[in-house]
Order: sequence, then structure tokens, then C-alpha cells
Amino acid sequence: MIHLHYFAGLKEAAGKAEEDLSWQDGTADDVLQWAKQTYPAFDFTAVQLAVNEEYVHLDEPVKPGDHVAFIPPVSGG
Amino acid sequence: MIHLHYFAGLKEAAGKAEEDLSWQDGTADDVLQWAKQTYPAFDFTAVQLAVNEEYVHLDEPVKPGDHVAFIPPVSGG
Amino acid sequence: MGTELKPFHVTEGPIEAAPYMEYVTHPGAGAVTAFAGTVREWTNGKRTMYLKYEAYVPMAEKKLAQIGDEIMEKWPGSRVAIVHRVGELAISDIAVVIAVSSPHRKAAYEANEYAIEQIKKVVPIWKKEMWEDGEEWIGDQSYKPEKESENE
Amino acid sequence: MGTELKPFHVTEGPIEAAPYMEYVTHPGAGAVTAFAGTVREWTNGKRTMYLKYEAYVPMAEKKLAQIGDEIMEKWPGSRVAIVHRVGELAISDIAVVIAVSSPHRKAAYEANEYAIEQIKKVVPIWKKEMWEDGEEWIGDQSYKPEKESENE
Repeated sequence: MIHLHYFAGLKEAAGKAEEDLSWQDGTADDVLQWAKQTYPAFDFTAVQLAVNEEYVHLDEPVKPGDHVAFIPPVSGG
Repeated sequence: MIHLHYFAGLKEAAGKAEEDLSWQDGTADDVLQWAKQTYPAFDFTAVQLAVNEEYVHLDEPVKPGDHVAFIPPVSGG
Repeated sequence: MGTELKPFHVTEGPIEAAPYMEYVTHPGAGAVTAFAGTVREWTNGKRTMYLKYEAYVPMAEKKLAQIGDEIMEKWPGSRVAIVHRVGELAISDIAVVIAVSSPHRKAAYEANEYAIEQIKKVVPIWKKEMWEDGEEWIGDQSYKPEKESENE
Repeated sequence: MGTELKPFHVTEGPIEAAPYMEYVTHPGAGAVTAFAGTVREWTNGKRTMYLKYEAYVPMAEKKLAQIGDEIMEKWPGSRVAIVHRVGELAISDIAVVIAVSSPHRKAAYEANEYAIEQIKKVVPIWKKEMWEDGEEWIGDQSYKPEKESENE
């Protein structure tokens, strides 16, 4: 199982801030593909992924227990 | 009469912060020459003059009642 | 402040610059700069009613601390503290405070400006503008260079 | 502050940034910067015990206000407040506070830095360094370019 975190527009599109996903093995890109299929109305073009609170490339391995966050373009400050 | 204002090193050299000087007519340069003769131990090289709280060139007229300040290089901040 | 100040903090409560400026002040400092990002009423001719900020808090605090580390490396002798508020903010409320001390003033200005630029690039915090007639999550300004000067 | 704040002020009492940052904040501002010049213990390998500042107060306040006018002209929409302390200052005491607000952040940084540079050039205020083994009035740093970076 992995822990997914949604923010801003994606949180609103998904209707939730977090959810858990059954998971054995795969990459950040696999998680992204799952999200694209699950939330087809949301545009993931500019979204970056973070695994365990660090930005990652899409080939980053994702293991059970990991936290995967979808990071839309930030606008703090 | 004009009112003279001294600061920093010149105040210490003159032993006073202010003094009045009899005055009829003249320029800032005349005031400077008077000060150089009166306080020969002080180096006026880098000193600027202000008349009535504004920096002036040495040819600025000085009239009775004016405030003339000797402004050594500033070091605020 | 009776309690210990957290130098890289994301918080729901109102924030102010003073405790962060004090936090970074020390005998080796000759200059302390503070930046406060405040909620502006008008942007591009649209009137903002209020803002909502949201953050991925643990990652945001980690990224703020990384910015602090980068600054201490780039500008030796500097100290840094950054706090960002989340939740609903009214006009003129402070959204972010950056405090930097440095032996000399040039570094204190440069490092402070570096911090806000990095925050706008990498720290997972999002702003939603609430207007009279709608609302919108504001995306990364770096994707809209023609608007860069309009977005604080 | 129960009393009205004087936006261009030379004063003997302790000073702090907060009331000046508040003073310049308004609904049109998106950014507020503050600079606090603090008394540093070590300069060029010499230990400062304390500093003495002296000013030609009426002219200094007039010059500070002129700097404010220049900033409002150069960076439209900015607001400025500057206070300089005189008298004896201990290590880490604040000698000067500059607060600038602006619609956008770049101007708030630039205008603030412009203010401290102008203060060091034209405002009639003098600093005397008091060391363990002596004291000296500090002259205009612009006459000693090789030491510029060492003097805040």
C-alpha cells in the first residue's frame, strides 16, 4: 500500500486530500498513470511528483509504505 | 550674527556643538575660512557646508540669521 | 515569544516579522532584512476579496529549511528564518515572512530575495484567489513570464 | 504604538522594525521589506565595545524625508518610513530601520537598498566606534573604497 496526497485543484477534483492505494512495486510514473486514469478530468501536465517529501523523476521506484504527493505548480509567497 | 553647528570630530576639536558669530555679509567660503583660522588643528578637507539644513556650494551667500553647519563625511546607517 | 520559535515554519495563525528578525539577530550580524508578502487588494484590475493558502506542510517545511541551508552556504555568516501562513487571509494580512541576518548588508538583501524566489519555485504551497465573481488556484508564475511582474 | 509614528525620525530611544513595517503596509501593497542595521561586535579584526551615533537632527530628518520622496517617485506606489537612533548603542542594538512597501516585491527590495545607500551618503549622522583601546569617528565609507564591504 502507498499513501497518496492531493493538493489545490487536484484535491478538489478528487474530492479528497489523501487516499491509500494497494501497491507492490513500480515507479512514480506508474502512480501518475493510475491517477490519470482515475481522475481523467484533471490535467496533470504541469504536475510534479514527490516521493517521501522529495521531488522525483518519473523513473523513481515507489515501494509499499511510500508517500507519493502530486505537486501542481506552486504559488506560495 | 549667524549660528554655527559642529559635529563629530569638529565638535570635539572646538569643544562645543554650537556658537554664534557676528556677521554682516559673505559666502559659505568666508565662514569656512573663519573656521579654519579659528580651529587650525582640525582638518576641514572633507567637510561640506550646509546653510539652513541644505548642502551648499562654497559660493552660496550667507546672511545674518542663517544656520551654517559643518558636515564631516557622514557615517550613519 | 515565550515559546521556542520554529525557524522554518508553516502555520495557520497570523504571522509577523518581529520575532523572526530577532531570531536571526546575533553579535556577528551588521544587517537584518525582512520580507513580508502581504495580500494585495487589486491584481491585474481584479479585486481580491481574500486568499486561501494550502500547503503540503511537512515537505514545505523541509524545503524552507533547505533554502536556509543554501543561503548559509552561499552567504557565509548568514542566519535565516522563514514562516509561511496557510488558511484564509484577508487584504494586508502577511502570507510569508523571510528574515535574514548577515555580517554585511549586501548579502542580507541578496539572500532574502533569493529566498522568496526559491519559495515561489520549489516550496509546495498554493494560493487560491477569491474574487467577487469567482475563484482560481494560482499556478506557477514561471510558466507565465508575461505576468511575472504582476504576481507577488 | 499609542502615539502617532513619525515616518522620518531621528531618536534617542531603542527602535524596532515592526511599527514601521505596519506603517507602510496598505491594501495596495504586496510586499514589505525592512532593513535593520545592527551593531556588529567585530569589524576588521577589532572588537567594538559599543557605538555612539550623533546627528544634525533637523537636517537628518529632512534628508530622510527627501530620500522617501525620491523613492516614491522612482518606484510608484511605494511607501517609506525610516528611523535612525542616536546616542550609545550596544552590540546587536538596531541603529537604523528602513521599511518600504510596494505593489510588487522587486521594487520593495530595490527601494529599500537605495534608501540605505543614500543614508550613508547624504544624511548628517556620524558613528563613533568605541574599542577596548581607543575610539574613532568613522568617516564616509565612499572615501575608502577598499573598505566598503567592511562597513555596514
